[in-house]
Amino acid sequence: VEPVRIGMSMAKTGDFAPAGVGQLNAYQLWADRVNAAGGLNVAGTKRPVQLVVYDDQSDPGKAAAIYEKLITSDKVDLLLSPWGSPAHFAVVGVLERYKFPMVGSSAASLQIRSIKAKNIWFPTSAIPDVLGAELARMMKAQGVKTAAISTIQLPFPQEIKRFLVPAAEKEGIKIVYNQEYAPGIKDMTGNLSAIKRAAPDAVIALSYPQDSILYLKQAREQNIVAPFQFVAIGPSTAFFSKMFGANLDNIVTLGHWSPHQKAWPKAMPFFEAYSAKYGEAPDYLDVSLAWVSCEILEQAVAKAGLDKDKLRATIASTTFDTINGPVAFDGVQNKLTPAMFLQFQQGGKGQIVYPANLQTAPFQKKTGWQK
Amino acid sequence: MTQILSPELLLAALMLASTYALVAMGLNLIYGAMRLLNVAHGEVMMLGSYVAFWGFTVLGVSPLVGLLGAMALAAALGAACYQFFFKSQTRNSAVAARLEANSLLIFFGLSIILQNVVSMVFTADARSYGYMDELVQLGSVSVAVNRLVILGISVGAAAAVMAFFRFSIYGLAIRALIQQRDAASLVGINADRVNLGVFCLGFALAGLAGSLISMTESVSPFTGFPYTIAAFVVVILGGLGSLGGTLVGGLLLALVEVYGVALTSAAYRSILVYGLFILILFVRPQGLFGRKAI
Amino acid sequence: MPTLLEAQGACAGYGEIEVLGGVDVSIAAGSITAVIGSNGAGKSTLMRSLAGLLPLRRGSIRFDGVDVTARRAHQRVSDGIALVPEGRLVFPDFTVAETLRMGAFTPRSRKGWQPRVEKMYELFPRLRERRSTQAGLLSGGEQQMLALARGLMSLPRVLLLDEPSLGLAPAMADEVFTALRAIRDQGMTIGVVEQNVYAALSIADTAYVMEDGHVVRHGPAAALIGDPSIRQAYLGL
Amino acid sequence: MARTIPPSSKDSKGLAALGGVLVALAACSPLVLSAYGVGVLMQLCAWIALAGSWVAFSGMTGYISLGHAVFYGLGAYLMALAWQGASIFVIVPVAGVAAALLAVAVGYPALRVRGPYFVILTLGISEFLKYIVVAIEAALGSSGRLLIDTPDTVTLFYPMLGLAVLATGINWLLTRSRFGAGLRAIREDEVAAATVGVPTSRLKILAFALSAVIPGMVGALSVLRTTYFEPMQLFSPVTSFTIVTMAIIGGSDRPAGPILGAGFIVLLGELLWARWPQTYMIILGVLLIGFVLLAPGGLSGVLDKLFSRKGAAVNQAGNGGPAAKLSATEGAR
Amino acid sequence: MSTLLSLRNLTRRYGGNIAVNDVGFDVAEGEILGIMGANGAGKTTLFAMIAGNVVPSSGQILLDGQAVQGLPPERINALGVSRTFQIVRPFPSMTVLENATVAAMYGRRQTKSPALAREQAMAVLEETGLADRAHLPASQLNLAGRKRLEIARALATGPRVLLLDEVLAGLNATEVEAALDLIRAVRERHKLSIVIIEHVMKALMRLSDRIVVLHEGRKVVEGLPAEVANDPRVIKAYLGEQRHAHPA
Ligand SMILES: Nc1ncnc2c1ncn2[C@@H]1O[C@H](COP(=O)(O)OP(=O)(O)OP(=O)(O)O)[C@@H](O)[C@H]1O
Ligand SMILES: Nc1ncnc2c1ncn2[C@@H]1O[C@H](COP(=O)(O)OP(=O)(O)OP(=O)(O)O)[C@@H](O)[C@H]1O
Ligand SMILES: CC(C)C[C@H](N)C(=O)O
Ligand SMILES: [Mg+2]
Ligand SMILES: [Mg+2]
Repeated sequence: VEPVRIGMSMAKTGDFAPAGVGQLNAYQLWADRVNAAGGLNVAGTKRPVQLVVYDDQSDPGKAAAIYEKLITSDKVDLLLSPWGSPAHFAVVGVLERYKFPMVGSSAASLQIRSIKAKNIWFPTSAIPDVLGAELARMMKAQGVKTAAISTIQLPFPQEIKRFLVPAAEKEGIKIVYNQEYAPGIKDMTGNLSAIKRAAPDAVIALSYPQDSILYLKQAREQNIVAPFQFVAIGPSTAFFSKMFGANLDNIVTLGHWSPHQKAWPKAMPFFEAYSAKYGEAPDYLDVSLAWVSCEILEQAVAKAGLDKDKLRATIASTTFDTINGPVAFDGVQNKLTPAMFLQFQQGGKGQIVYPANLQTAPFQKKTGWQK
Repeated sequence: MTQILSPELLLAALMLASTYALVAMGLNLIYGAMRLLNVAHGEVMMLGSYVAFWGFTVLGVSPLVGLLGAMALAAALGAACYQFFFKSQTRNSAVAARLEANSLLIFFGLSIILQNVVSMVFTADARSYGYMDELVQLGSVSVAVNRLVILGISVGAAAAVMAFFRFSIYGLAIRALIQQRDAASLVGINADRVNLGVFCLGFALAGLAGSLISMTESVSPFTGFPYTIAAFVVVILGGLGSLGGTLVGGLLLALVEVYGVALTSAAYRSILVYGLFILILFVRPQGLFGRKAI
Repeated sequence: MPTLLEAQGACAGYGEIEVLGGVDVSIAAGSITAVIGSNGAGKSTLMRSLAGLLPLRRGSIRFDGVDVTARRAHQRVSDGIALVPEGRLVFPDFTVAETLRMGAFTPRSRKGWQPRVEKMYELFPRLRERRSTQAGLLSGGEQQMLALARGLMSLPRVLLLDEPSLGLAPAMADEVFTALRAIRDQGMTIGVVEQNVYAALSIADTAYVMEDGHVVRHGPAAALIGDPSIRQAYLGL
Repeated sequence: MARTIPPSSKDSKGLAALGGVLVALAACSPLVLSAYGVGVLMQLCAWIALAGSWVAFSGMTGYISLGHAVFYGLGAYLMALAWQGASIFVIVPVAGVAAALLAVAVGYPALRVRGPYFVILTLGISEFLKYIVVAIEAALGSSGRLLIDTPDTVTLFYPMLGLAVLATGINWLLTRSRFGAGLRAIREDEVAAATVGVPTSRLKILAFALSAVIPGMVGALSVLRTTYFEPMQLFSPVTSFTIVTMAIIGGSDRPAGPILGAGFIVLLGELLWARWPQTYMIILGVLLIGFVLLAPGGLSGVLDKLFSRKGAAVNQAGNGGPAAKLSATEGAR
Repeated sequence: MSTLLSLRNLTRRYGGNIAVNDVGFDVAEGEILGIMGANGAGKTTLFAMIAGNVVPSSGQILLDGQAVQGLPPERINALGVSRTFQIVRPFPSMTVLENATVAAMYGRRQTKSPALAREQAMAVLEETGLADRAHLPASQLNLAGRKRLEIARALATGPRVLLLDEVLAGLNATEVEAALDLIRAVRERHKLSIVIIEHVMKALMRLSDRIVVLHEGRKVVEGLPAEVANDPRVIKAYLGEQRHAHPA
């Protein structure tokens, strides 16, 4: 039988590559398992799947061109998503132009929601407006009175900040430092010494992998001792654990998935399968989201087949069963999964620490850095 | 504004300045000696970083030893580059007139090649390691030892290079060569040898800078370009071809970066840096220490 | 007198053009040898070949009995051949002082370079006045003096001059010619190309006449200066 | 030097005819090509227009601009700001004019320096303006702009084709006009040029402004196709470098150069970039070096040599290109 | 004869060094004025100021009674002053013809039509004996050829005043003769005033209507060739007492 061809671009090289690799791993793992199980159920008939993967080199412009090529030249049957908000942003226009539905993964955007895009969905709960409010609530719950916010000028972090600041102020948290920086920053001494002087209870580093690294290194060097330190994007990837080891412990980050959550029976098996195949833990955010997007696609195709209109309608209206629990959409966004936060504890175990009803371990204060 | 005097900032500025100066020195050397703009400078640094990284993680060699390997590799690359790309060109006077423009394109080609070969071989993953990253207390400031080591080595290397050019006649010989090639050979300068030496030294300095920086920053095949740009800025600030100017340029850039950011916002870092750069070019195009009018 | 520098069957040119079509010239030790000829005859090309700036296509060049055909210009300077090229070729950014220092770059000339600079300033007082001016800003004639002085700084055994009087005021040109004679008398060997044919022939011992890439006449300078055909072709008489 | 011998009118008629056929073919292509094919063709036209405009300034004057991305980015930015606020028939020309104004504003001080200073200065200015836009966008709280309901590719293709033709036409005119001759004199020796009466400052500014117009318009059209505006990407220096690479590989002193260079690289890219991006980039690097070293006249120079009946007319070194003379010329005395 | 160009108290300083010091003289229409002076006397600097390449520190340059000092070179050229460079600077990779064509297009002539400009340029090349090399790149000319090209290019602009800076240097006596004929012919045909700097004394004496002598930046003598040649100051400072005269 003819294979189902599924196209995507991935940041295999370039700035986002360290994070992109894991996502591609997830896709590959999924394709292997589907094929091992006899193929993808396309409205009743089983067909093998074949991935068509291009490298967008972390360049959103390339991603857009690739998706256009996938749709119009390669004529793929289905699409999977690229890594990160910038690339998702860039492909939305293409999806809308060709009315080709795609389940997104490692991205979230209010702007995409506000233009009422019809062909993309975000399984993540990290939609910035919700996320900002929840983060403020969590800070309050941990007794944070003052906070410093440092934000990179990229879409997703900026959107979070936009909602975090008013939400935090509403919770009575004083923002003692609030600055942005452009991508490509090489030294944070200035920012961090200002933060240190302000001595806040919480530091919120809304960063992207490269500058997340910079923050962690220099925060250790300058000995930033805030008990609540939030760093995203990046720390949820295996790469960070390898790089920072125990210094990563008790850093709060974005993540609404944990293999330790008993309420999601599929979670631990996925964790184990992934770890077995790739020799490292999956990213608790992007990799698991990528997997979730595969699960959604798989279940939708089983119902609707490959017809784009049917598929769109199905995705928009079905509740899916995933490693992250049930997922269903309202417009572009996941309406079931609540916002959650993750913390690495005791040598790199990813635990959900918020909200209380879903937590897999209680929050722990960051008490210091290893020398 | 007590923060201006804060020792953290001062130290950060100094350390950044020393790195910038070292990074820019190799670039300026090749420019000063041959009027060649090495846009692949950052990529050579990147190679140096990889040497130190692999040396440390696979062979367990201290980066302080690995940097010798990095310098050797970079120098060899420089030598090859000169032999294959530039030697014949500098000899042919018809082509030599365009050499300056050509060098830009050739080095650009080289930088693309290096980036992509490295990312094919080592993948695009960012790599880093920890070495001498214990913190020490200097008065009220705590700082990682490796940063101090970088500071020390950079200052030492810069001083050595400058002393060499200041006190040996080769400094003059190099300058003679760019001004009038035929005349230089008529006073007995072996252009090929001098050029080869300059290439090796310029590249080796890039390799050195790269291996040092790898102690504090992660490296990926694409980390070079920002350094090239920084080096350009430093070199223009100080004056193309002026080694002393490079030091001042490095310091200036670091001050603007560290203090500018501290006083305004990190969001304006690039605007400040490029703004200063453009301003200097408009007001004093030859740089602060450039010798000649444009 | 033994021959110090000689070209045999020298052929050289640029690109497709062959300028020298087999030239034989020999410069005797301790003499002044002049090369004259009309515009484009190939005199400068010959000088460049002798100095090693331009490789020979055929033929050979011997210096002090040794074949130096394959040696490049910088090596020939070390051997003791110095050229003061046509068009001066000064280092525009170097000051006069730096240029003179540079003139003594070869190992054999490094020793005692400082007193030699003083001698140059005595020879060309104008250079002393301008010693911290960049060469590129000097007047045409000042540059010519500088180029001469730079050539002398390398302590050559044979000094080749391509139109040394070009752009010099008459008084200055006279001084240069007088100086050349003086240096020759101290034992230096000199080869000189000149358009100031009369002056050149007056100080030279031997002379060659080039036309169209070939030597058409040669002999004692005194004989040539009296030759009616030479007078008509080159002296405008 | 082939171009110094005036092409006989028969030759230029032949060329014009060939060009006409090419344009007609391109214009009909949407009838036969897939949407993707049209997209590629549109991209090709965009690059031809960009490289062509670059040649009109840098190729002619020898002032190598590494800042053309800024004009492209400006056009894109204006479109992103004004999209759905005004008709594209208004926005695109306005983008062109705005780019020209920017070029005048920037060129006025920048064109006083030459050689490597100019090269790096243009790069610096372009980065500076990029970060200004980033800062403005950040201050507006915007983080990337999505453009919706943009025209489809075929609709965008025709104006882009028009720009490519325009850029090529301008270059063709330049090689045989008084203006062009003045620019080339500037490239060769600016002091001497001024001394024989060439109003160097005015010509340089004019040429710089002229060479900014089309990139501004190309940027405005391009962003309609990508539907996403993000300053880091649209003002990326890579665009400038790519333009230069295409111009050099094609040959920057003949009007056909940008077409050949852009065509070659776009074709190569189509074959390789999606699947083997590194290989593509490596080949690109090798080609760039190869052309600079071995065929400084670029592809058009090579073709000239192959087809020139008077073979000898082609100058040995392919001549000038951009930057016959980059180095500072000595003071005007 | 009416005055075309006049210099008043012209001075140019470089730091502490005064290259041209308070120099003034007039050039009449159709006149050939010779300038002589030792090396570094300031002759070329004087030309550079007249042509607009160098801005005078003080003083005036009047063309038809109108002050032009400080104008950019292209404006001055448009008014009819054209110079050659002592240290030649051709457009090296353009052909000889193109070199002259640009001059015809942009100089005082302002020939807008490229075809016509080429014709004018070609005519100048014929006149200056470069026609057979019209299609060679200028870089392939030897020094004498380049000096000719300097003249051709300056002429192609259609000047009223031609400033020639040591264009005879590097020619032997016989060649100088031919060049003198050329310069005279050019003056007649184009109705030019010519100011010429030369170290070749004999030539200058024969060519010039009047001669100005500069010494260390100052004008020391101005007069008819015969007067100048016999002026003791000139002999001492410039010609040298025991000079090798050309056998005249
Ligand atoms: N770089 C060059 N490229 C091409 N041809 C050249 C070059 N230099 C000189 N020629 C040609 O070689 C021939 C001889 O030139 P050369 O300079 O040797 O003559 P010369 O006797 O020194 O003349 P002059 O008295 O003018 O100095 C001339 O026809 C000249 O055009
Ligand atoms: N830009 C400058 N900076 C400093 N000094 C200069 C500059 N230009 C010229 N000079 C000096 O001014 C003096 C006059 O130079 P100029 O070229 O006018 O002399 P000249 O009379 O043409 O001499 P020559 O006969 O040797 O060509 C010289 O001493 C020269 O060094
Ligand atoms: C929360 C995540 C979906 C964020 C995503 N990795 C991004 O780059 O924007
Ligand atoms: Mg000669
Ligand atoms: Mg002079």
